[in-house]
Amino acid sequence: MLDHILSILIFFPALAAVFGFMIQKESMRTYGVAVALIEFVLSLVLWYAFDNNVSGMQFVENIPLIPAFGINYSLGIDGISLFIIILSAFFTFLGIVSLTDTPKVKYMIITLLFLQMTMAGVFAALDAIVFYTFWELSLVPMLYIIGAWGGPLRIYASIKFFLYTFAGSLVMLVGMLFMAYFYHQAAGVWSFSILDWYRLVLPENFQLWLFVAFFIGFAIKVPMFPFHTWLPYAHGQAPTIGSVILAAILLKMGTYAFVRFSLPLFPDAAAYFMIPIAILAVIMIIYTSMVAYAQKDIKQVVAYSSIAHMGVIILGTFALNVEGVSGSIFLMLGHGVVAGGLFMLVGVIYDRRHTKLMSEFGGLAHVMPRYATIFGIMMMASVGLPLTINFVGEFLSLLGFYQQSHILTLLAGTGIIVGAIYMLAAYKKAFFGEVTNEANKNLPDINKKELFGIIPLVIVAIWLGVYPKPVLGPINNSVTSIIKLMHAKATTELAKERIPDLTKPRVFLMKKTINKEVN
Amino acid sequence: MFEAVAFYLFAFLTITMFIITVTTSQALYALTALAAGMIFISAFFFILGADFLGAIQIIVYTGAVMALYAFGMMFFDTTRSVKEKQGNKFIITGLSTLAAVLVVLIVGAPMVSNNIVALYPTIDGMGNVQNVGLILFTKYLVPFELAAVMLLVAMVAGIVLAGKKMDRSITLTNDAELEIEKNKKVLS
Amino acid sequence: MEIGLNHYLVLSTILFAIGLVGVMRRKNLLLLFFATEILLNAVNIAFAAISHYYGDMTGQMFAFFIIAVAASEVAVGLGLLIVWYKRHGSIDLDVLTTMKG
Amino acid sequence: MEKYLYIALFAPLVSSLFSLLFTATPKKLFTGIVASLLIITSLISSSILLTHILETGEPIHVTMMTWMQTGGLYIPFGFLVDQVSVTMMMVVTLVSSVVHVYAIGYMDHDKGFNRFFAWLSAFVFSMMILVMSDNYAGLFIGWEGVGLCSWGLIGFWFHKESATWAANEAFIMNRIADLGMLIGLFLIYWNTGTLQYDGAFAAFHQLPTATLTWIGIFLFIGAMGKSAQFPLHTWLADAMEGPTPVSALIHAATMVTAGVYLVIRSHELYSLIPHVGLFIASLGTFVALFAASMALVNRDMKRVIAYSTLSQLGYMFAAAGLGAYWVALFHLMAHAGFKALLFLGAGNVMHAMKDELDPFKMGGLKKVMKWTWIMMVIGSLALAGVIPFAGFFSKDTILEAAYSGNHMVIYGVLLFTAGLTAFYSFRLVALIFHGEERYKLFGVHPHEAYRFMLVAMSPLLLVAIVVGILQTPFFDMVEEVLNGHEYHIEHTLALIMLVGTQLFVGLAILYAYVKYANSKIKVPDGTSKIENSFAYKLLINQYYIPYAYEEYIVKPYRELSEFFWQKIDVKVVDATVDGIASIIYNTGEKTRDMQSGNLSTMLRWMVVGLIILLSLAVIFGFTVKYSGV
Repeated sequence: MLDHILSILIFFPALAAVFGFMIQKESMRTYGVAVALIEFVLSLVLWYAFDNNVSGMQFVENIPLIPAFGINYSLGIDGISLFIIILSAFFTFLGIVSLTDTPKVKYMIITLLFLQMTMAGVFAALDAIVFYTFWELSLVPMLYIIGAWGGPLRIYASIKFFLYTFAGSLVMLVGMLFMAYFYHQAAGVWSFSILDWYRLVLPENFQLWLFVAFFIGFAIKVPMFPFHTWLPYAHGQAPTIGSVILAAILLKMGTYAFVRFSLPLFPDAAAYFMIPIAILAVIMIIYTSMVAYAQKDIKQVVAYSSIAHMGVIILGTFALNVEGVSGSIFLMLGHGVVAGGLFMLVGVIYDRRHTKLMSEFGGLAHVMPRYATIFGIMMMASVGLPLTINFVGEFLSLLGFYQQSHILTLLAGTGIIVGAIYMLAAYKKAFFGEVTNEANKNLPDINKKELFGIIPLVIVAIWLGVYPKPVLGPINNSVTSIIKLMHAKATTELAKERIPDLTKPRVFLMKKTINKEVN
Repeated sequence: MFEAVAFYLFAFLTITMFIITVTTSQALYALTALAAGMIFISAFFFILGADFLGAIQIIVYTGAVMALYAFGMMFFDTTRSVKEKQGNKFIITGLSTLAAVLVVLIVGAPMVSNNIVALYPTIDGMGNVQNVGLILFTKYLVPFELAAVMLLVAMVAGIVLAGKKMDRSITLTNDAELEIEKNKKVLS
Repeated sequence: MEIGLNHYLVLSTILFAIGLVGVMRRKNLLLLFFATEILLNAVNIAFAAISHYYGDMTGQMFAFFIIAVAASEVAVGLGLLIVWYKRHGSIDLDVLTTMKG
Repeated sequence: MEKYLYIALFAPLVSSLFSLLFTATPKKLFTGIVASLLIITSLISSSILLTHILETGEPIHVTMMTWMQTGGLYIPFGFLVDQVSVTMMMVVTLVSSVVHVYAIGYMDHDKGFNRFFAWLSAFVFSMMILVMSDNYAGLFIGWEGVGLCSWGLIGFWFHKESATWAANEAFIMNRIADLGMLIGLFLIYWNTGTLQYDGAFAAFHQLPTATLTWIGIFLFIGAMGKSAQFPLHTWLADAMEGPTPVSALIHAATMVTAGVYLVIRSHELYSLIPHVGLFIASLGTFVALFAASMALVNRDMKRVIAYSTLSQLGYMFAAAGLGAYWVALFHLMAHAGFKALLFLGAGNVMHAMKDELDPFKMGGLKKVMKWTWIMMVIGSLALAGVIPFAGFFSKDTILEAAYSGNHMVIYGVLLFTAGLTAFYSFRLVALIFHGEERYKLFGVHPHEAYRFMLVAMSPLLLVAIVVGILQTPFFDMVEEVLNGHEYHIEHTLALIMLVGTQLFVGLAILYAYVKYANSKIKVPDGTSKIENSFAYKLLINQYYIPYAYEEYIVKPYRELSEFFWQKIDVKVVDATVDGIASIIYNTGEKTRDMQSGNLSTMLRWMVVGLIILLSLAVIFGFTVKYSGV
């Protein structure tokens, strides 16, 4: 079974979803929870069977699909993708468990299960075409979730979400085809296998163009400034579960793809574009944090904070050293847990009041103390307090990038200030003060079902903040091998300089001092 | 000299005829002018030494096609003048001229640069019909047969299409009957 | 005054232009058919002329096939026209707008 | 010994978690008692560790587990108990034990009783991590942790707008400084390859001075925020919105001294870069004077004490900056004792006066609150630096250090500030406890605090009185770690200085009594001449700095945020995206007309298309022909 566990992970939920059509409406929730639980347990089995000491791909499956063009159904995971897969199964489970009284709950569960298939597929795929297929397929359930269960502007939001990301991925597809063509030129055979592509050293000017093509696809998905505007609409209109999955997993596809494709395939281009991308990331962090501060809707605050956090992830990824890349991957998980949790929490209050405007609230800490406490913990995790999951990721990402640029890191670091500003301001508006609105006087505190959804996230957020080692270890192994590969493949001086050589003993002493950079 | 005179004469006649064809508001005039133009064109073929083609032109166009049109027109109300309300004439003429010039340019370019090689050269000492036959039944045998089948199919199609309900004429039925018929169709 | 290939090509161009004008300004389907015949014949002249001046039979062959196609087209086209007329009582193009997007 | 280390560290955590269980329930007395007992356990363990250190001089160093490990980075949860940290542990656990017990009485009627203890113990835990950690990352955990708890405790009465505002202000100001500290950490890591104290200190010697200077500056920025140094000082005064025990523990004794602790801990770094040290000392001196001047006129009892804290922190930084690390630590210790005492005394007064804070509305409380009066007087004497109380020894040594280092400006300013300190401390005492019983105008019936609260305060009283005598043993203990040396000034000169200083201080106290203890003092109504003078207005408005921050930083930030959202994000970025989409959409709308279904029109379009294609063919042909291929 372990040989095919990835296929099982991918197609079990899909199969279950198909069977779900035959299940009666009343028993659908139980069915959904059971399926999601099995899926989650399977993902844990995957973790259990995962060999932490291997840095390469594990559980590899390979079935030729179109041999003439080297397209294979090829799966495999390493330390980078393992945890995101577990996270996606985890969130699907929690999402279904904490599903509130949604209309047509049966179809919602079926959609979620399909979504889980695509998410597992994206992160397990080792073939560009398979990757692309799942990447695009993942849009469909999300489109459906936003469009069918969303707010008043749902059609606009879902179409925007779909077309925007779809347009980006088409550019990416062109890039993939070119990549395969270049591989064909170099090796004489067609291959879409990512691992094959890893071995290909491209000339720098090709790398630059291909990098840009992939970048557009990924950047829209992340979303990076200035391609981010679909996200607030999508979050604003999506139902709670949609926002949770979108923030926790779907956004990670973009950053994951950066690590999986952009870095190892185009090390020279990555080094070349490092500073411009970092500048974008810094803009993303500061600008969206400020925009978040101006928001009136608490869900939009969380949505914009997601963008800001994604900026830190991008920064860590393009640090091009082990510390930064590991940190960014860890932050992907951290942000998934925290932002997912925050969206769930916003959903709790939305279910009670059917509004998300902060001006409608105030003094909630009096009437809902438990809710306020949990929200406070998640908020502090989001702000990146030490001993919470986000801190580890943010710290490592910034630490990693500091090697590359002092000033940009300093600017990005202001994110921890502005991040605190909008979060605390939002918390103050919603939770502190006297209860002024009559409608809030008798709100029930968070109930058991909601607690069941949110408490595991709180536990994970703190557990991985205190003891990140079980996750950070495998990530570190895989990232180390990627950085080694990148350094070996780098052809330009710039790339050789920016990507550390891990085979040599480490020399600490930074090459450029702050004074130099200031001058 | 004779050739030049003949060319210009027939050129003038053809152009005139065709202009009449496309401008007149009387369908019958147009038909007549077209038939005349077709015959004049065959003159060019004879001048160019393509005797067989000239013969075909007269037989097929003036004999068959024009007859078809003539019969076809019997079904229509050709007595009224055709209404012509068109927009900008300059656009139409301009577009036409431009397209024509471009076609000439494309067709003419290889010839100007003289990089054209005869694929199936004419064999000296043979008549045109012989030449045509030689090539048509060797190199172009399959297209020729296909053309034959196509003609057959076209013939059958023409008969089937036009032959439906030959017994009744729309021009002779009145509007009330047509209305009833239309409703019937909608109901069914 | 020798008559060269260019003369024929110019003639062909003029005829083609006339044909296009017809195609574009005719509203009556039957007369539209006439215009297409002019177009085909214009091309035929060009083919025959090229064939003549280059001593290559291919041009004539093409003209030959074009005539065949034209004949079939007229047969089928007229048949359709008649059916259409029977159904709608008109062959005016302005009435033929069922394909409006 | 490791056992005691862990007990000392984790007892507060257990206490916090225990109280946390009951946060959502009504007041339960036992949470306070259990929490206090656990903190006292921690105090006892710390004392055992102290005796161990005193006996053997061997630091205890344990590594509990790995925290982060990736690439070349290795950060463990490691704890180090040496002479410096054990001092801090004693200060922290002692003051927090006192405050815990005191708070049982003080928070008696508060409905957030259990929550209060959860936060307070969590604070102690964070503070213990801060002082016990053996690396900078661990220090940073505690650093942020105390910031969090400070946020929770300042905003403890979250129904008050001012309290939550102050809480957020404190947190955000601290975050600004934390960024500096974080950058300092990054610099240390990338230059030395480790964040462990021992490894980093060893590597510092090989680094160029420029790098060390940057590290020193960034770490000090961190210290500035936590210790509320100028220009990040405004949060401390506003933090007085929190319950008084919190002010005593966090904003007087422990958290605000974390910055000083950081500088002392990094003394190996700062002794390599004396120019940064001088800057620190100058800033400290400036803050000492600056804060003291604001305390002179303030009409809020707690704020006066807060400014005096600020001023004393300035003293500590002055000492640390001049390289007298052990003196700074000693003053920190002494200050923790008497300042917490003052705050708790103020808490008693507040309780008695039904949360009245204006000392002008009190007066003559001596009669009803004898014990509090005694404690406040002793605390003030210690603060003023009157012989033989704690403040005298520590402050005098700072002055000596400044004098012997030939920093006459610093010396002079610090001396002058000592006078100011004496004045405002006793202005407060005089206004509260002496003179007319003005409170009667407001219909309050003051009463002495609970007996056990007074008993709980007594250890602090002891510290304030006797800690001065311990100066020499303390020096003996820490000199090994801090490479300190005693300051010897020529005997007669020292005597002259001593007498001069004492006279100056004494006169200041006398003046304060003469001016404020008489019966002519009325509740100021804003009409008197002095209240309309420029200097008074400047001082009472805190040099207009909070106003300037609000006007020139907070407001522009808010407006810029609005601008970014409303104008840039919605009107530019999103509008561009929608614009592209609508261009495509409108093109479709427009070209729909082409599909009129009219064959004639379509034919015309066909011709247009034909022309385009033909043109392309021609152009392509020409390019092929003339590009030489």
